[in-house]
Amino acid sequence: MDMQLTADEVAFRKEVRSFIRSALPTQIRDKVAAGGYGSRDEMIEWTRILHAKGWSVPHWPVQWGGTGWSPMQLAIFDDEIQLANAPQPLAFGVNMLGPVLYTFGNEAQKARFLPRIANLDDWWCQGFSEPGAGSDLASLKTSARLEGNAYIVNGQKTWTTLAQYAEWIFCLVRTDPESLQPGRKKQEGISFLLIDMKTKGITVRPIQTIDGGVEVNEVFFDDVRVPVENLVGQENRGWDYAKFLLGNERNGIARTGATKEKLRRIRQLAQNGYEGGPPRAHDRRFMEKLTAAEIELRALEITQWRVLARVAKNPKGKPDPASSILKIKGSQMQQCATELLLEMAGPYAMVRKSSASDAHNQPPVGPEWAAVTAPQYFNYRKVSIYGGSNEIQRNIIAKAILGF
Amino acid sequence: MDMQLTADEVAFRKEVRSFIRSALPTQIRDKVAAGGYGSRDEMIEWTRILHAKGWSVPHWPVQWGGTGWSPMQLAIFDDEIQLANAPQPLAFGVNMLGPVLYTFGNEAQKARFLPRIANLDDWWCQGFSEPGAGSDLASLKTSARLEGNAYIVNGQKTWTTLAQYAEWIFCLVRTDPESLQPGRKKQEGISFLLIDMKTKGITVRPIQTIDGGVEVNEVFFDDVRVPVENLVGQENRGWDYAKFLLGNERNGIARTGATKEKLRRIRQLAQNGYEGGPPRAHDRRFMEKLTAAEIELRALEITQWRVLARVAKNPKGKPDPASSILKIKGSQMQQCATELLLEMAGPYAMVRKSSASDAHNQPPVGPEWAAVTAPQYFNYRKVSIYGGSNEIQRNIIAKAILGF
Amino acid sequence: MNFDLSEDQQLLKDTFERFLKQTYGFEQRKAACAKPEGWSHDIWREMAEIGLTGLLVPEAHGGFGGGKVEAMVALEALGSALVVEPFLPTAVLCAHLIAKHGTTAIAEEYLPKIVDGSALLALAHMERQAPLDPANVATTAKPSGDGYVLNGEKTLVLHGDSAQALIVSARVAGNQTDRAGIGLFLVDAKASGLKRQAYATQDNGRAAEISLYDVPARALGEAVAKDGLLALEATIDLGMACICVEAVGAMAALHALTVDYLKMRKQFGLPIGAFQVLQHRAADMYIALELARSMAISAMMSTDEPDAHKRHQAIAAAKVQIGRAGMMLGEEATQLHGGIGMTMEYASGHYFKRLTMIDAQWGDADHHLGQLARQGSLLSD
Amino acid sequence: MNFDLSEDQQLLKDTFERFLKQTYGFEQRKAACAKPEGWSHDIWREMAEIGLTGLLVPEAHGGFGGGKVEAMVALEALGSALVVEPFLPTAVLCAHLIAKHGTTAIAEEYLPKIVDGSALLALAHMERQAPLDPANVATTAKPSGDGYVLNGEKTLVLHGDSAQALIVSARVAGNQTDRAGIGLFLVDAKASGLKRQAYATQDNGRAAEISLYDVPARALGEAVAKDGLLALEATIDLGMACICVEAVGAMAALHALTVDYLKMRKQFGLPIGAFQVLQHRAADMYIALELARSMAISAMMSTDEPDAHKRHQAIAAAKVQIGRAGMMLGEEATQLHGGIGMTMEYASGHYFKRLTMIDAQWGDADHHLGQLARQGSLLSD
Repeated sequence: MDMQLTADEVAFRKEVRSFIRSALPTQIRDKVAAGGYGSRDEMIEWTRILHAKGWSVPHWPVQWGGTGWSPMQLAIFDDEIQLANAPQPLAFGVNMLGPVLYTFGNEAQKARFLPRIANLDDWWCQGFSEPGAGSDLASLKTSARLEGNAYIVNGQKTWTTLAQYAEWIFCLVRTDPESLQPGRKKQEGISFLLIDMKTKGITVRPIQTIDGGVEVNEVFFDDVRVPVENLVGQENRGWDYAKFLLGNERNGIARTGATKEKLRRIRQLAQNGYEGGPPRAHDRRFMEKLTAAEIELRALEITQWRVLARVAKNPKGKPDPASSILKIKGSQMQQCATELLLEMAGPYAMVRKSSASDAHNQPPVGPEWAAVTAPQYFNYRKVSIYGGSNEIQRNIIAKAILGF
Repeated sequence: MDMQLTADEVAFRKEVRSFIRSALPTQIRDKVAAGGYGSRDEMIEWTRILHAKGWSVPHWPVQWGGTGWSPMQLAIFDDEIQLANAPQPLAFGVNMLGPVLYTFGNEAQKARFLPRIANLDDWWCQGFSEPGAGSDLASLKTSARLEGNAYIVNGQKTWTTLAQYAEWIFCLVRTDPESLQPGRKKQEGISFLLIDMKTKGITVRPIQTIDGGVEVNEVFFDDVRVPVENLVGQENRGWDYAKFLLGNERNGIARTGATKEKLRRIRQLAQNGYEGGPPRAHDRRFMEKLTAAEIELRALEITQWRVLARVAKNPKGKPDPASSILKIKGSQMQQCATELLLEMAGPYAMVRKSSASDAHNQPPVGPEWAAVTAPQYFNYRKVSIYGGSNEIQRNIIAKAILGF
Repeated sequence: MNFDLSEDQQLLKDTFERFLKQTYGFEQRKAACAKPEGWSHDIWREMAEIGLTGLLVPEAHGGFGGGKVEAMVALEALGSALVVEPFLPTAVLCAHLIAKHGTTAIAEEYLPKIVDGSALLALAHMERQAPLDPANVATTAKPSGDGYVLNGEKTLVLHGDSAQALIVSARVAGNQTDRAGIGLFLVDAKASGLKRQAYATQDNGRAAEISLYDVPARALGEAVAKDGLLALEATIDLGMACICVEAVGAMAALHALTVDYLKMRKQFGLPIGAFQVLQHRAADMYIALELARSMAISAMMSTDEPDAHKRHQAIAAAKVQIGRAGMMLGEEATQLHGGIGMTMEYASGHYFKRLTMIDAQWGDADHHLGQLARQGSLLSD
Repeated sequence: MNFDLSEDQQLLKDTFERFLKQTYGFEQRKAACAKPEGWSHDIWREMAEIGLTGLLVPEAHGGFGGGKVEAMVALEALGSALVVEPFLPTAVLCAHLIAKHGTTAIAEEYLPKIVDGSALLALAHMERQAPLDPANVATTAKPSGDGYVLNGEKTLVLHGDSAQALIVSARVAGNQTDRAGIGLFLVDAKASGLKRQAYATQDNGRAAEISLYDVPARALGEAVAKDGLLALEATIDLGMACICVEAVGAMAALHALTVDYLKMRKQFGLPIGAFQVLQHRAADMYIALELARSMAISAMMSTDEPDAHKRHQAIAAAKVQIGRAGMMLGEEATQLHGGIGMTMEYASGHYFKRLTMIDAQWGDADHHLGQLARQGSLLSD
């Protein structure tokens, strides 16, 4: 038993840290540190910096641009990305589609798409959720019917993150309409399609979220023609690939590095009062809450290492059900950090900057960091909903671990 | 809308308070204040003091010794009993059996039993729960088969509070064994019997609980003969009487007066340090927890008044499902008070007085009040279990109020 | 003890609810929020017509002469409909201050206009160094001719952007944190030297930063021009009690919305409300709502408590309970709704945002808990 | 990073678990608790035979020479079986202090006896005016002849009733709360002037109040006779880490017991574990358990951290997490069991009681949280 990193791992962390911190453009770092996101162009810029270093898709097979790092190294890399306030590489291509393609795609698909994902030449989005199918994903209805050498896709996807930026979307579609009949398994009529967003018949409608942003969209398909070569794997086997993808999604979902960085920032901001008022650090109750959060984060971080150590011993195994702990507690800790920031802002959390032009013309109201506290707090409510809600995760623990 | 007591109610409270505080024997008061219970003899002594005043069964019909008080007056009386650290009159006779008898019993039963309950001539206990039937009470198995002019009772009851003191037990028994068959309603074969504890074939086995006390028992029935005149109401209709009884049980279940008195005591104890140490009142975190408890208790108290005001308008109505709120929150607040006491005792909560003789021979270890904090904390875990567990109460809210 | 409305109060409640049902549906509210000022003058006029704006104005000045119960009825309805019009600053805070402490001239000038909806007022008392401490006042008032001139900065002035006049706290004597020497003054919003920076709040409300440079002002009233802190604190307490009631209206509506959604939304072939876990969550929300309602009633019924300490304790305690309940209900409603609860296209998120902002307004639950813990027992006798 | 046991450690674990399975079932434990001393000398001897009592004693003194991982393995097993024998004071606290700081004479006298099970020792450091502050010491030690005489009172001395010798903290210089000038001394329990009042603890443990009146004593070691506070604090930290691990053993056993009960116990025709609400409660308990386990590992692995501040932070943080998790699991297990969980005839209540006492021992979760909040960030680099 040993909770220390090896000397090699320490050296690796140092190398990664030093590269990321020197290579990350300052304006991107400051944006992320303040709770924002990189713009489309900034995401591309940063991904290409990583790609040039060979680090844009580190967990992929070396053949397709991966690094051959150990699970621990990959975890350190993730952690350092988060600690540096660097944007995480765009998950839809890098973490979701990429592994599906190199595992189940044909050679032509791999050659065509993987390099473009690694360089963020194609911005991918994910077409899984539908208005009637949230946690019950397999009840999806978007249909794809084969006509000659193309599928004709009709239906609607929703909660499609950053679809407004996307060149491509990977979709679950129903290729066997009979599979929804009683007595059939609805999972058995689903296929996995790659769809060019420029295809005729696709409409994207932005959904404004309660943080005031536009992160998600509805995507409508009206007789959209998708060449048959864009089918991944076999027809009606898409559910298998989706499960594989969703299993991968739980890796790194705890985002302990990002939360650690947020708590650090809170402690630092708490040192200064605003306009002559007392610093928050004088408020013992607040500092105890912050300390309690630090303790819980530490507990989560070690738990993550423990799960990782198990996974590292059996890297090809099924997703560890204990990763549901990471999802639940990780989302709670991410939310906890936004709650502390909100509390720290006090009444200044109420202020809304309605547009960038306001921000240019007017001095900030309240401490500069306070303006984003409420939007962040609202935005982060999503993390206990998406990727399998925390209720679903508890079901997983009850069934897969506790044997109910 | 008016949240004040009327002048008459204020005068009534004053009268009740003044009587209780002057009539309550000091040694009983001190015992209850310290978190203990009156002994059997003390309970009898106190009940008879109340009875002499005409207040031992205030909510009963005047004919049977009741007072004719309004629901608000009855609530004030309850509150004052609790605030004075007086023992509550023994619930099994006064609150449970009494109303069943004067509502469903025959004249002979009323004349025979009610006066003896009012004067605590008979100590009653309750024979409902069985080892296999907790929250699912109606699945009880204790059988009573009619033989000539007597029922022969066989089976086992459990969690029978203070059965060791009892002269009588009222029991739910299964008089129609067929009612447990599939397709039948198990509620329809149950009868309500009154059983003399001295009858041959009854064995009481005490159960030691985690607070170290012996409050509950198992009661075994082995061919126990119960004269048929001890059947209450009709055979196989006992479930109706039990539901009536359990509905009454939820009244006053919040015990806000008792919790208020406990919080008051905590605030007072917090003023003094132990052996030169600092008083707890200097610990801001503790005082904030105490204050938060006071706020929640206040919210509960007003909620109780609101439910009471509704009940007062329709006193013959069914139990208000909102009383489930009072049960849940009332139990949480009672537990919260014991948690604060436990926390206040710090490491001294660990000490166990193993017997009364220890206490006589030895000085107390730690502050005198600390010795009972852990037993009280453990004992009060029961209040969210008994009388319909808090999970059952949430089911009631979901179904009866929210319409799920 | 009696928690019923009188017949008249019930009538008033029905009137307000009917009115809001007709004029303040989700889309109508959206349209109001989209107007340049962030709310609708037309609706404000209609609110005046049915007696809402003058609800608390004494009958002598043409108002309805309503008291705490009428205010409770109105605020619960407004909270339930998430009304963004400037009811609180104009019709509650400033109407109260003027009716209770204003000179006859000021009362005669403004109260009838509040009743007919033509006056918009705001209360400017917060300062940046300590927005939650009304006794921490750096803004100064110096006598000048018949009146005063004010200098200083005020922050987070609710609806300060559209107000025609502001009631401003300013120091006439003493040091920055002295409780004595704080006066209340009436300032014309167009007065020279007054600048305002308008902005929206997270819940579709509006506010402004106000800077005052040699701004001419009148004393609000003779007594409160010299020592206005107690009047200001009573007004803030009244405001806190009002937003507590408003929060209860919002929580009740949000809870009903959530329960309906759970019954309607299907997953895995069942309404998600069939899952016991979600039923119990809804039950816990209901418990929180009912306890919050009790405290909001208590807060509002305490607004005319003559003992200022008792009054503040009761209202601050309610603010703690409501703050916690509001956050809990907002977060749980969002979680139970899933994705749809994250969007602006559905009502639950708007309730969540309003409840979050009510907690932040005039000090959140932890702030008041911390203060109450220094003030002795809250237990009644 | 590696959370596996070595082969030897795994062997040790199997040995301890097998031993406890055979000797420490529910009824066997009950019998041990019923003995006059509250625990069983026979079992203690068996514990010595399989190497438990000498686990942390250096090999040079005949012990196993185990380190932190071996301690972890033992304590988890002991916690899981709710062992009441005096392992912690004798085999951990005093063994550690003597091995690390004792004179050669004392080490040679006591360590072999700890190994063979014939010595029982206790650590007497708490005083009534501030039991959680080891630097608050009023007991005095004055040189006398070759040794010292002690005067004072010690409280809550775990297993102080049966100990043959006590290690006592006493002041050789300075004021009552000075960090300097606190020495550690070895006292024979039969020495003249030493009185003890024995009592049971809530979890079937034993303790004593000790009073010292001109009691002859030896310096535990030359260095720690003058300034022993750092050694004492390190020992308390070790003790806290050990009870954290013990708690994890207890929590895991309690959780397993609860899950089994939910699967077995039927109500309304179904195992109660079929109810989703109870499944989720069990899942939340599991999460709490696993997070607690992580922190207990971290605490134990930090016991030999050379930076005393870092060591204490890591261990106190674990105490917070374990305290909260232990109370949560204890309360939830009781609730989920219903009535049976309230009785002494079933194991869950015994786990609950032990976990409650572990939280209270050396300061509860809130106590340590309050202290940690004054000490800067806990975040690692």
